[in-house]
Amino acid sequence: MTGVGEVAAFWILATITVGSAVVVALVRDLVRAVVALVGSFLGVAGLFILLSAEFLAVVQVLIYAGAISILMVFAIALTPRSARDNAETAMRWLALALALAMVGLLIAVATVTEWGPQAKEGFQETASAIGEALLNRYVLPFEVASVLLLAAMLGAVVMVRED
Amino acid sequence: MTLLDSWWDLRDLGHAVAAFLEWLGDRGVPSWLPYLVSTLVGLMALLLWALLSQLFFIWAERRLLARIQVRLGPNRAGPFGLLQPVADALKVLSKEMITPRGADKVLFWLAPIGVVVPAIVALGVIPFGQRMVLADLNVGLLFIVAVSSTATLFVFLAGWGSANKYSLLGAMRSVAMLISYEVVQVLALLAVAVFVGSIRLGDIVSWQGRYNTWLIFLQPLGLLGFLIASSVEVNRTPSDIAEAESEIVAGYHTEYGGIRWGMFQMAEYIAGFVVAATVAVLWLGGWTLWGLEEWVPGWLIFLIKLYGVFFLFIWLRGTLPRLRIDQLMGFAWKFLLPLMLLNVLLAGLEMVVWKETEAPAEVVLPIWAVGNIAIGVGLVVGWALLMGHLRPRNRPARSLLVREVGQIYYRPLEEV
Amino acid sequence: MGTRLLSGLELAHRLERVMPGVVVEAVPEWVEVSPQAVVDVGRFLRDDPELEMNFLSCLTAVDLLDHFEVVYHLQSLRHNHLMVLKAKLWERESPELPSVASVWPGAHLQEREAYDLMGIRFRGHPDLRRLFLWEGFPGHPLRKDWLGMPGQRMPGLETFPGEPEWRGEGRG
Amino acid sequence: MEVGLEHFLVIGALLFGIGLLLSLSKRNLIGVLMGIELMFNGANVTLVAFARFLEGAEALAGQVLVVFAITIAAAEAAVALAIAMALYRRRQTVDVDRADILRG
Amino acid sequence: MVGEPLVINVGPQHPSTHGVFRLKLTLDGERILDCEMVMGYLHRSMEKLAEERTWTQNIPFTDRTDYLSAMTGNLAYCLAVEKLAGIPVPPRAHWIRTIMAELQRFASHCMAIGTFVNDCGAWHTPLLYMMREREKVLDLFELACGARLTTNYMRIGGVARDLPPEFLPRLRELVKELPQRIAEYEELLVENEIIVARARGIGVLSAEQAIAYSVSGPMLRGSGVAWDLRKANPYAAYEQVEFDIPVGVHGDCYDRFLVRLAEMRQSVRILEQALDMIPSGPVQTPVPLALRPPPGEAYGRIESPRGELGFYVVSDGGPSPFRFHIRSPSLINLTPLPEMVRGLTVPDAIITLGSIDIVVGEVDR
Repeated sequence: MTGVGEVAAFWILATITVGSAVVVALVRDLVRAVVALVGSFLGVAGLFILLSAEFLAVVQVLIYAGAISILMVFAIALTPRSARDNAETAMRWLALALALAMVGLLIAVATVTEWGPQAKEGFQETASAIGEALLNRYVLPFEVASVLLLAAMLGAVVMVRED
Repeated sequence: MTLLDSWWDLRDLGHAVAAFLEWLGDRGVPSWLPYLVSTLVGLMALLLWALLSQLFFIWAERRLLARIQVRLGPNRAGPFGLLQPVADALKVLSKEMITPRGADKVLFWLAPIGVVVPAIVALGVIPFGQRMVLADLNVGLLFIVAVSSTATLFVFLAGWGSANKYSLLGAMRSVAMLISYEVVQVLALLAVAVFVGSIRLGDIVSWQGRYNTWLIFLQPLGLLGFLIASSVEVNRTPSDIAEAESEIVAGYHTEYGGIRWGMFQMAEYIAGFVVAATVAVLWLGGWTLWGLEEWVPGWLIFLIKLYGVFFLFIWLRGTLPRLRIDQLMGFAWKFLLPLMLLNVLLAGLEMVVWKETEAPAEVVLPIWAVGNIAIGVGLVVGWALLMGHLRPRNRPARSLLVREVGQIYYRPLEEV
Repeated sequence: MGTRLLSGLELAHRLERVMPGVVVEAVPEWVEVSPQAVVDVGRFLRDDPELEMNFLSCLTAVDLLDHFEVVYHLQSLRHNHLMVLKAKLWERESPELPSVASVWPGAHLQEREAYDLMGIRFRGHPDLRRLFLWEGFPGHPLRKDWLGMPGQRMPGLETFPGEPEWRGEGRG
Repeated sequence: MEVGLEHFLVIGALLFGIGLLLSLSKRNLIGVLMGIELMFNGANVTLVAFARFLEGAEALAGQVLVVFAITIAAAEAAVALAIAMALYRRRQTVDVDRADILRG
Repeated sequence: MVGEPLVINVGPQHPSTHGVFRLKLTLDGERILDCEMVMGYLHRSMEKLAEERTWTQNIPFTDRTDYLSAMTGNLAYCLAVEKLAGIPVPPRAHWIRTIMAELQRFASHCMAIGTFVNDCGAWHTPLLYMMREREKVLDLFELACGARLTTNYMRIGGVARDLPPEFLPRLRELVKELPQRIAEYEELLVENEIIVARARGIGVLSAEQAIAYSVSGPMLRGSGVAWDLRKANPYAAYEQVEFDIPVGVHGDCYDRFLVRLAEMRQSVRILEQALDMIPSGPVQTPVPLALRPPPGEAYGRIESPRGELGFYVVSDGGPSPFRFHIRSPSLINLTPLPEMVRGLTVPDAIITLGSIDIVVGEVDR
């Protein structure tokens, strides 16, 4: 990826993604945190487009930015005001250390490893290819995923049922 | 990098752009400049069109509603009141923007922007003419749904950030409705995708052009579901319960004034245009009109179809009362969703049969058209009967006429 | 044809038969009962099959300078007859009588109105608050001795006391 | 300046780390859920980046895996929020520290 | 919002309270746990004002209580004073009063139904259709008395002036046109699936409750009680005309709506008969300007478009009323509202309030 537009796009998107994620961690108001989270999701979608995975990008927007964020604000709205604080537990410093260690490890692995030859061109069209793959090679996981979705739906319904 | 490549694929805005780019290329400018120029030109064109159309439709809606309601409508500013929307826009621009005490200022400020942006972005994949599209994504159909769905979050934020209980109620309602109707909307689109075999909007239009048919004949049920679901999504009467005036004042934008309110209004119109454009592309053949597109500019045909669909929304607004939220949700889950599922199944079966028999399209498509229209009508009527929409409880009665006072004719409704 | 106005004298006889000593005065137009008995009288009038005064058409109070008069217009929908029941209250400062809201729920708002404007307390009313004026309004304006606001604002009227101060509650 | 696989991997790592921090340190169940979603996203970025940059016949597998990951994330979010609602209804709190009793 | 009741104020400034009236709703989500009515924003203390003015001077007040039905307000007050002072009314005046009252009922029901359907969420279309007919009625009022809304037309002992010669022909034209219009409304609204879905079974008031709560007018009749003062206690010329009382069966919002619609037809029927039966002659009994009715009291009541409108007047022999009480149907019809809306949702409460058809000027007076 060497084009000026692509490089610029990468840095802008990377800033949005990571910056929004940091805001999620810092902001105290849960609804604002969800807004920042959506920013991060959208940034990831942009990165997907940059990685020539536009189908995934659209799915990312649809599921994460469109559905999961809505579910979250809904849950926030349905719990009372006192529960809308986004405070940390006492373990925050330990968590921070752990997270930093994890990030350091991952970055080290990413940069130190020799990844071999890299493809220069992205995919031409992935939507139909993914469709083909899902219904041929990965049909079993596909069915399992659908069963999982059904189970999750039933579970959610049972759990929040008024009894 | 298919997407990035297609960004500047805006050739039919006029050959001017293509010529200009060619000229730029001849000058040996850096490769990103044509990119930027074509994108900017396309964006400006889209915004200009959206704004002018919106101004025109504010006028048209008021005049048409006035016609429906046996009155005249705005007729003072300019010929036929045509300058009325301009005056309105100036008024809106010059009004004070009030931020209520206790509002979450960030969210309150962010929400109007967040509502408008998705509507405009969704316009980017709409093919206005054969090559007049900002970005003909190969996932165009999904893109429209995905981008439109993000607007709901900001509708919620508008209601949440306003520190107003009406706004909050409106926000909760809009979220509840989105969750219900997005499913219906996607299923209706899915049936079309099954028929055409592509979710690129350009492919869908050219498919209809190739077979000289419109999908409205092949997918009437899908169109019905999509129209209803979209009218809910863009919050227009009869399903504007998120901003139901007679109940919760103005719903999520109760506290907004000035240009922020104008942004919500703009978002409503542009989202309406996106829906109308989707209908025109998917079900009404886009820019094609049985060969006439050779003689008439494709975008003109397309815009006429788009405005026709939008007129339908105006007509509905002037005609129908509003359902209650639980009735609207029940309608989505109990009525539309099963029908849409059946519709997808039907479309799949028909395509399989077509593929297997390898019959010519001239034979198969008319059969499917007649069959689908019949099945559609039958399913709607049958399902309505099954759901008990014609039970005696719902059958309208006239009041009794009596001559003597003092008697009591009361009977509880349950006994009927 | 038309609504028959029941004679007060006849009604007085009926009432005396069931509840001796309850009638204070009776003229052809109306019958006056003792204020403490209005609920019992009302229940009898409502339930008696021959009278069946099930519709409280109008409840109001009149300030007659030396006493208050609470007037009930009772209507029977089945028999189509009307009667006027009165109760006189000789207490000027805090006139009080039992509420008939338990007999005719339709008295609810009318009694609140009478309390608000005339200052008559209805004992046993489920929710006796002022109806039109706000709590703390000085006096009861329909009384003959309420002289309005003499030139300046009445004490207690400097602020509009209907709404509490906005305390900066959070969102929602 | 060239953008390569490593850049995307670093982004993925950062998202994962922030998500981990959130899910470990937040008191509110919904905050924890946000962290988990961020971790999902970090992993997804990594997968898609590998699918894009590594050569081989199975390149698309990365994207297919992400499709499954997103599906499961949606299911997981629905269930987690249902848990949050049920927890609130039973115990009047969504504080994960105070939800350590398994009795209903 | 689980376990956290939400209190919202519907009004005093709200599109659907038809004036400055406030409903304080306590909600769980959208479900109404409790409803409290707050009124008095339009309180003008007419009852006190009337004690300072002469009997005739009080007639304009009666326009301004129920400003959507001024004629019936005039009529009820004049009937009460005539009863108190024993003043006869010439027969032509009786008929003019009947015509005016029925025109007013038609106009008022136009507003009631139009705003009710508006509350159901229609975007003003039925309201504006009905406004069209109401305009014609108001034009007739203007012809007769020079005012459209606050007519101040009736006088103690008759009406202010005789009808102008072109009044009856124009009324005849209107009466010919109205049945088609009503048929149009019925076609548009009665079988409208959404209106049926919204209004059927909502805001139910049983006949027993309706009587106990002293509600009157279309609300009482909607609950299945055949009660109409025009029949039960005929005044003006109602004894000589034929008409039916429309009665609902289930006592819900939809039945109240149907009763109003049917009453519009009956009003037209009465007008048709009145056109043929109206006699000529004087229209007013001469009454001294400073009328001093003998000491006593009178309760005059009529069937106004909203229900039983009564005036309880007490005279001490002076030139102005000693006590002037308005039994306003709008106020008393509100009594069961909290009962009716408990357990329903906000939109249901709105249409229930709409189906009661209050006029805040009459609620607060």
